[in-house]
Amino acid sequence: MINKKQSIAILNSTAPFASTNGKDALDLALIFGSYEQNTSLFFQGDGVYQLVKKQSPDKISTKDYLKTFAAFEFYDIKHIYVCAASLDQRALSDDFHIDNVTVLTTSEFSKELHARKIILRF
Amino acid sequence: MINKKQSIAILNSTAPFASTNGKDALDLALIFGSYEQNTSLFFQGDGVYQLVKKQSPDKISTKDYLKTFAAFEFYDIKHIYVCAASLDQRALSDDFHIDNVTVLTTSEFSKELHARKIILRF
Amino acid sequence: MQTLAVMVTTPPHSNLTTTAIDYIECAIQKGIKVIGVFFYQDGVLNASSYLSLPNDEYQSIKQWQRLNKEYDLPLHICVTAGEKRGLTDEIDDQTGKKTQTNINDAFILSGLGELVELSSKADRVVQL
Amino acid sequence: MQTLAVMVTTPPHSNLTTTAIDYIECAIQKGIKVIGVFFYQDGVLNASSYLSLPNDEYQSIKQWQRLNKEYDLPLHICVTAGEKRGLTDEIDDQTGKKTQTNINDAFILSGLGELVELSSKADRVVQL
Amino acid sequence: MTILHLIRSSAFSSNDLKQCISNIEHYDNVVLLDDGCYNINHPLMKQLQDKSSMINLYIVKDHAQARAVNFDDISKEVLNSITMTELVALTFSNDSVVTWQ
Amino acid sequence: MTILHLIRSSAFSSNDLKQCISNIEHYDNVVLLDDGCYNINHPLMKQLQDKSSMINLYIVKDHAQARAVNFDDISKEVLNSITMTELVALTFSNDSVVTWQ
Repeated sequence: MINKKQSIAILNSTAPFASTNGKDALDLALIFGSYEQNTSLFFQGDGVYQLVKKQSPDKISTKDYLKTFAAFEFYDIKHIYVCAASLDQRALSDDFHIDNVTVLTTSEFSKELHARKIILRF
Repeated sequence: MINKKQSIAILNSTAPFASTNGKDALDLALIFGSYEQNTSLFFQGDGVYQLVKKQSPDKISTKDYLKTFAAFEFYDIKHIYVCAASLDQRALSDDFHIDNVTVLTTSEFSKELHARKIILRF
Repeated sequence: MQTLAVMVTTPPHSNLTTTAIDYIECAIQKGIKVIGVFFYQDGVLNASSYLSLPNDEYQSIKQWQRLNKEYDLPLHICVTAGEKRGLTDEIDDQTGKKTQTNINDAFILSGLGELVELSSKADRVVQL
Repeated sequence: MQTLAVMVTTPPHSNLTTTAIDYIECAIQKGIKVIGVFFYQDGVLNASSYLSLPNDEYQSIKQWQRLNKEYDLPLHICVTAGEKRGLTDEIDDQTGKKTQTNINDAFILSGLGELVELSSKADRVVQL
Repeated sequence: MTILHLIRSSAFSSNDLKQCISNIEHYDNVVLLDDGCYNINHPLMKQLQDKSSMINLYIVKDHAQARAVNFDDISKEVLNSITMTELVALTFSNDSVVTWQ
Repeated sequence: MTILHLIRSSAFSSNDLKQCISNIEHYDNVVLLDDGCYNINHPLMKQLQDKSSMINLYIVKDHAQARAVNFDDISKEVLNSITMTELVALTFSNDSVVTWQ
């Protein structure tokens, strides 16, 4: 039995397709969410590429696991944070393929991360 | 049958222990050498850590594959090149655990690499 | 008693896995209760029963077996990650029968829910 | 006729492997003779016969099998890299008999010497 | 002897592109593919563009589009978009290939 | 809430250390282990040392010695050498752990 709620941060730092990190992190986030743990997703570094709009994974014969991001609300994922500095460095806008993403300064991002009991990074 | 000699560069860019890249590159170099192909080893980036003296892999329960570097001559490895800039960046000296290593400037290193027909990087 | 859960994502042939084994054993010897190790991503390769590392190299698989036996340490491998890497708990040979597993007996095939359970029980979760 | 040999070091579940497959098929269709693919490091995992990728994901293993069949493309997996990752060509079960392999039939277990041979014959060697 | 450089990783995460650049000579060809497409927006891209008179620089179109990497505002004189078949051709028009991944 | 940061990779090859540094707060603990030991000679080390009044910085001795990484000339007030058992203790004296690998 799951006997207590933990606050979990899943920290994404990898671009979506070359490795399975993004998909593996997503699977973890959904399972923690579905067990009603207090789960938040953090995107930093190349992880922010997972949020970019208008990607076409079909062009490289890859399944669009990013579509599942739309289900975060259903899985009770509490927060989705993205690091503003990581976006800036990559010349990316805050126009994401999902809603309810909170863009945080580096300092705010760090403080939110520090508020979690368990942090898993991919 | 091996019907012609090729010039091969094995380019090492990874530190020795965390991944098997160094060992895998070594195995390739020795087999190419033993088949009398014209084989040279190149060390650049974190690959230069493979040449550092006085390492003690036993402290982390790892087999000292670097010892095998002493057999390069026996396996007919033609040249061992290391990038001077990579050493400098890491505050490393040119005091290596094997002899006959040629330290090259970035430009010389690139020119030697360009002289090879096959380049495999680890 | 302090409790610990560990998630291992590195393969048996990496020295990073040696670090994980070393860390876990130090924790146990220090009196920490390690409630389980969850193998995810390439970490599942540690459970392959046909693994054959050269004799003179560090035998991570034997170390995991030893930790499992000596300290009753639960070793969970993620079933999805395992399937992606050729590890399965039922093999149909020509006869169509369920015959053998290619997963070492010291390891238990588990779902991701197991990690949630470990996380909810442990005082600390460490990814190595 | 121009000849090509390819070394693949990425696992079946990485999109980098999809790129390799795409590249090889484009080469063949362009009239290049691909004399062989040599799987090294994590690339050997492509040969696991118990591999099970989710149905809706890219099935690299089926693509390799297809390339092997349609174009007679030789697929060599490095025996040493395979053993480190649980791939073996003889499995001793309780009876001590050599029974089955966990390597897909489309692949051939080869030594590193095979890569030397491919390298000596090919006009170009590409690592993907 | 010219080298075909295959850049498969993001310079925001790894040191591969930087190492590649130190090994580029006159007439070499450089291709951005896979996660290498992200480098379009990396500061090191300027170093590559500065070499554009002495090298040819390419990007694999499908790989860039899959990642929503937009290269429209880079002049075709600096960056050429290619197909996988054209990448195969480049393999044979250069003397050797290095994969930076 | 304090974090124990485990640095397992070389900043000469990867971006992990840089990302870690942007997530360090007062009273956090930072440990160099595995290939993270190489960071002793990386320019980012200065940023870590500059924070030494607000954080504690450690290196796993066996991991450094295995790699012939010499840290003798760094003051113990800045960098503490520890054993694996001491690393376990740090795991519990901080509130959470992040692994940068």
